Amino acid sequence: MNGSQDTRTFRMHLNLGPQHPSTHGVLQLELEMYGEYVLGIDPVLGYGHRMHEKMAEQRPWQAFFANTPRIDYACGLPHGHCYALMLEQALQIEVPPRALALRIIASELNRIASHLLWVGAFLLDLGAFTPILYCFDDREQAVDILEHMTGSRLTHPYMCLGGVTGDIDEETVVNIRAFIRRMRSRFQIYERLVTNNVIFIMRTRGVGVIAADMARAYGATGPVLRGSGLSCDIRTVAPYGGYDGYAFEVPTGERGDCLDRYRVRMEEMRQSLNIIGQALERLPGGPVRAEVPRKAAPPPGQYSCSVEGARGDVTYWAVSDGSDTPYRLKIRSPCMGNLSLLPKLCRGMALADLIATLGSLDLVIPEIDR
Amino acid sequence: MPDTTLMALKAAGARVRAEGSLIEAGVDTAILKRCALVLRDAGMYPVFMTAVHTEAGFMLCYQFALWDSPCRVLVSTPAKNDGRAVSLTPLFPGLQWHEREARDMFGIIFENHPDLRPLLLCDEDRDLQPLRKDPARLKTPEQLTRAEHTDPDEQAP
Amino acid sequence: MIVIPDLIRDPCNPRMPCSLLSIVLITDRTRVKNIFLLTPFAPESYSYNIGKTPKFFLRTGKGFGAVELDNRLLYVYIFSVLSTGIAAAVVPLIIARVISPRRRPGAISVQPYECGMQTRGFAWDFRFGIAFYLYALIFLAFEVDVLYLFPAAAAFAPETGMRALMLLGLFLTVLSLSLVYAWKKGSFEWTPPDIDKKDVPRQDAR
Amino acid sequence: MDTPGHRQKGCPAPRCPVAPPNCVQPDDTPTLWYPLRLAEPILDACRANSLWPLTFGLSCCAIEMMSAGMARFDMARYGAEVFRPSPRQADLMIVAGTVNKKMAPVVQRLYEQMADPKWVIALGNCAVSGGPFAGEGNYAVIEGVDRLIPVDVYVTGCPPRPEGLLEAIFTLQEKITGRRHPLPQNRHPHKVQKR
Repeated sequence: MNGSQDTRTFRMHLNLGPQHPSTHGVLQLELEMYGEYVLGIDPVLGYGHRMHEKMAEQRPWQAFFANTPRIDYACGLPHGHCYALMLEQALQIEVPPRALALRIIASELNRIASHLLWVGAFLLDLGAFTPILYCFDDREQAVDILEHMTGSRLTHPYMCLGGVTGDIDEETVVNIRAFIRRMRSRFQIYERLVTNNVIFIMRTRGVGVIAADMARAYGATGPVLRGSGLSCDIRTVAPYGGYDGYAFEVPTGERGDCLDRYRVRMEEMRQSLNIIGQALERLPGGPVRAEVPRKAAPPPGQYSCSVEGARGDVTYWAVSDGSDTPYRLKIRSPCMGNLSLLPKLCRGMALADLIATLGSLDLVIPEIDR
Repeated sequence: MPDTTLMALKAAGARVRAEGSLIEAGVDTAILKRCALVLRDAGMYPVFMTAVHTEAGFMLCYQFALWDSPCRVLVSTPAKNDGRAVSLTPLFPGLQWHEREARDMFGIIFENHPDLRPLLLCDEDRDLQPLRKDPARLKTPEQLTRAEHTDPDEQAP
Repeated sequence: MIVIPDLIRDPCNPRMPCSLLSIVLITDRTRVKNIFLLTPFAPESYSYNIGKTPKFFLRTGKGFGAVELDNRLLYVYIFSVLSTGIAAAVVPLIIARVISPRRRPGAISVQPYECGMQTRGFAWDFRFGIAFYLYALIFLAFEVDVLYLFPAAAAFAPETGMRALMLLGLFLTVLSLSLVYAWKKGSFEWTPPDIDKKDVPRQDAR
Repeated sequence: MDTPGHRQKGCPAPRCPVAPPNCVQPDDTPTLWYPLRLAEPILDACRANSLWPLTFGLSCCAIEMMSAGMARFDMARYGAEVFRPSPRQADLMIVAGTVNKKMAPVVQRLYEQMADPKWVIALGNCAVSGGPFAGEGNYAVIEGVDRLIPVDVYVTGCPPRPEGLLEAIFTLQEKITGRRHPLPQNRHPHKVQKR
């Protein structure tokens, strides 16, 4: 409750603690409150620290593919994609075109599942319980397809050095096309239920406005940055892994408030459906995995690769000393950039708006803590 | 766009090597602040900051990127030998937590950092510094850099 | 003085739904001195000395019949209503204590829950903002509003259908004007403290 | 500041740091007031069918716990769909995810602040035994939440499928009442034989 020395100044110290429905994980915010308003925020991290970078230094290069889907478990495939691309760039391995396309299909399906999870959780924070049921209904469809393709519902072991671990048959292609049709028809439900919902608009319009230069100074990326009007999407700015062959727009918001971030993510889901559709039409034949050395030992030097995850710029940076274990592996977590602007953004905000802003940043806390 | 930043970096005295869209800049601690200013004026956002534990002490590695072009700049600078370093948080507020994490993992003390508290580790482990290497497996910086050293002044494509 | 709202069916006129009567007992230390019967639209309400076995006559313009009410039944009535009220409050507590397995609460489990963290300071000596107090006042206004519903319902007992709805609706709107007043006076708006002032933020939350 | 001395070994922390306060031991099995002992089966059946879990998602398994709570796997069929954020109103703590050393005191505090009778399900390998993070260089992850609080049901998997969590609830119901499905209408749909 309060620090007794603050009785004169009406300031209450409150913990929006590690176990709280709106922190989606184990983030702790130490709030200094004045009545309903938040004067000071001090995020405390580390409750989800799982030593990914330390583990990378004790295992061979390819063993880290087991960790990549567990860093950002809501959208794990881009992490594997980035790590694979970095290794292939280091070892100069040519990835067969079919593997590139399959990687893109899996990543985009994972992005849709992650955005659906976010929409449900965000509206649950704002107090609406119905949308999460619809979102999870759709998400189960996407997760079923991913489970069939990759073998697991959440931590997908699909990306590996030189390509992907499994091919997809004709039936999966039919399922994916059915999913695309069904998902496109579901957007009307979200339009009526959420986007045009007056209460939702009143709760999010003009709340948590992030200016473009502030977002840039703090290194915010992904839908948070695009919500503020900067169309920065690594899939278009620095295309990787065959993304330059697909035509899709990058949605951006105007004001940078919670509503714009919501619209950007909903529009991104549509674009992901387009990408999957294009990828299915031009799905090349051939092998799904290139010849790879048993023990990957990239020549000494530093390698970096960046990928557009569901939450922003996922960058893997590795230093190799020529042996088969990485000397140093750094994982750039997009949520860390997005969360670091919270203290400056939310000073003087009402608590309810702080919850809305926190939800709109789409944080996965164990990804920040790594 | 990247060419102008390349020129400015070279003017600031960095040993620059460009490879595709990745620019590696070796910087001494003295001119780190000036290089960072150059990058900030070029409108780059801080991607990450971390350290590598080598025999010659800690190598601080920053990466900056532009939001509208594939150019990425990798700035690497040695920390002072007693594990202290200059904090870039005044220039890039986004690096504040990265520097706190580097303090947690390596024990590097950043001068004029707003609040250098442990970020990820609990209070009893504040000085655990887990990412430090065993002395046996330490490598010298030369062993970690690319063998075929292309001519540093080669122009970025 | 005890006010007991209660339902009594009028035997002479069974079609009429139960009418809600308030029985006011004027009591001195030892026994009930006399009983007032508040009836809607009764030109005058009769009071009877409790000593004799009185008959209650309801004399109203609508020609109510006599209501035979033995005073001993009255005491049973009053006692049963009071006891059910108290029991509704206390019995769940007793059941919870009896059913739940007995285990002494540890030191931590007694402390307030704050998302799993240690709480700092005590809530008792914290001076909450004035705005919270205004919310309590508005709640009080509505509570009194509900309290007046009893006599209003008793008073409008003979009316049925649209007329009763309209009457009670009018009664409620008048009472909820207190909310409109509070709204206009702005006790619902919170004034954000101006953050830039380094010292104590403005305390008047209007 | 003192210069950070050089460490002999990369990370001397013990293989698995036990959390500061030792493990919370359950007290003796609580006994009921003797006349109510006859009503015990009824009480157990009621408790087993209204297990209110605490929203305590730590990492990946939290997403699978949410999927189990949603329409497709629907924990509501077994009375467990009301997720209470406050430990005061919850009687089942599902530890869904990795408990690390910084989170250990919080887990113990939440467990002690839950009212009796209470049960714990360790969901996922991380809660059961530290999972993929237990191992030689482990300086932060608690290897198994049963080092902190007494656990009733363990669910393996990384993450376990939602059916695994439902099976854990059946096992817990069996532990509480002695029968797999205390109330007949909750019988498993396609006639699974009694274990």
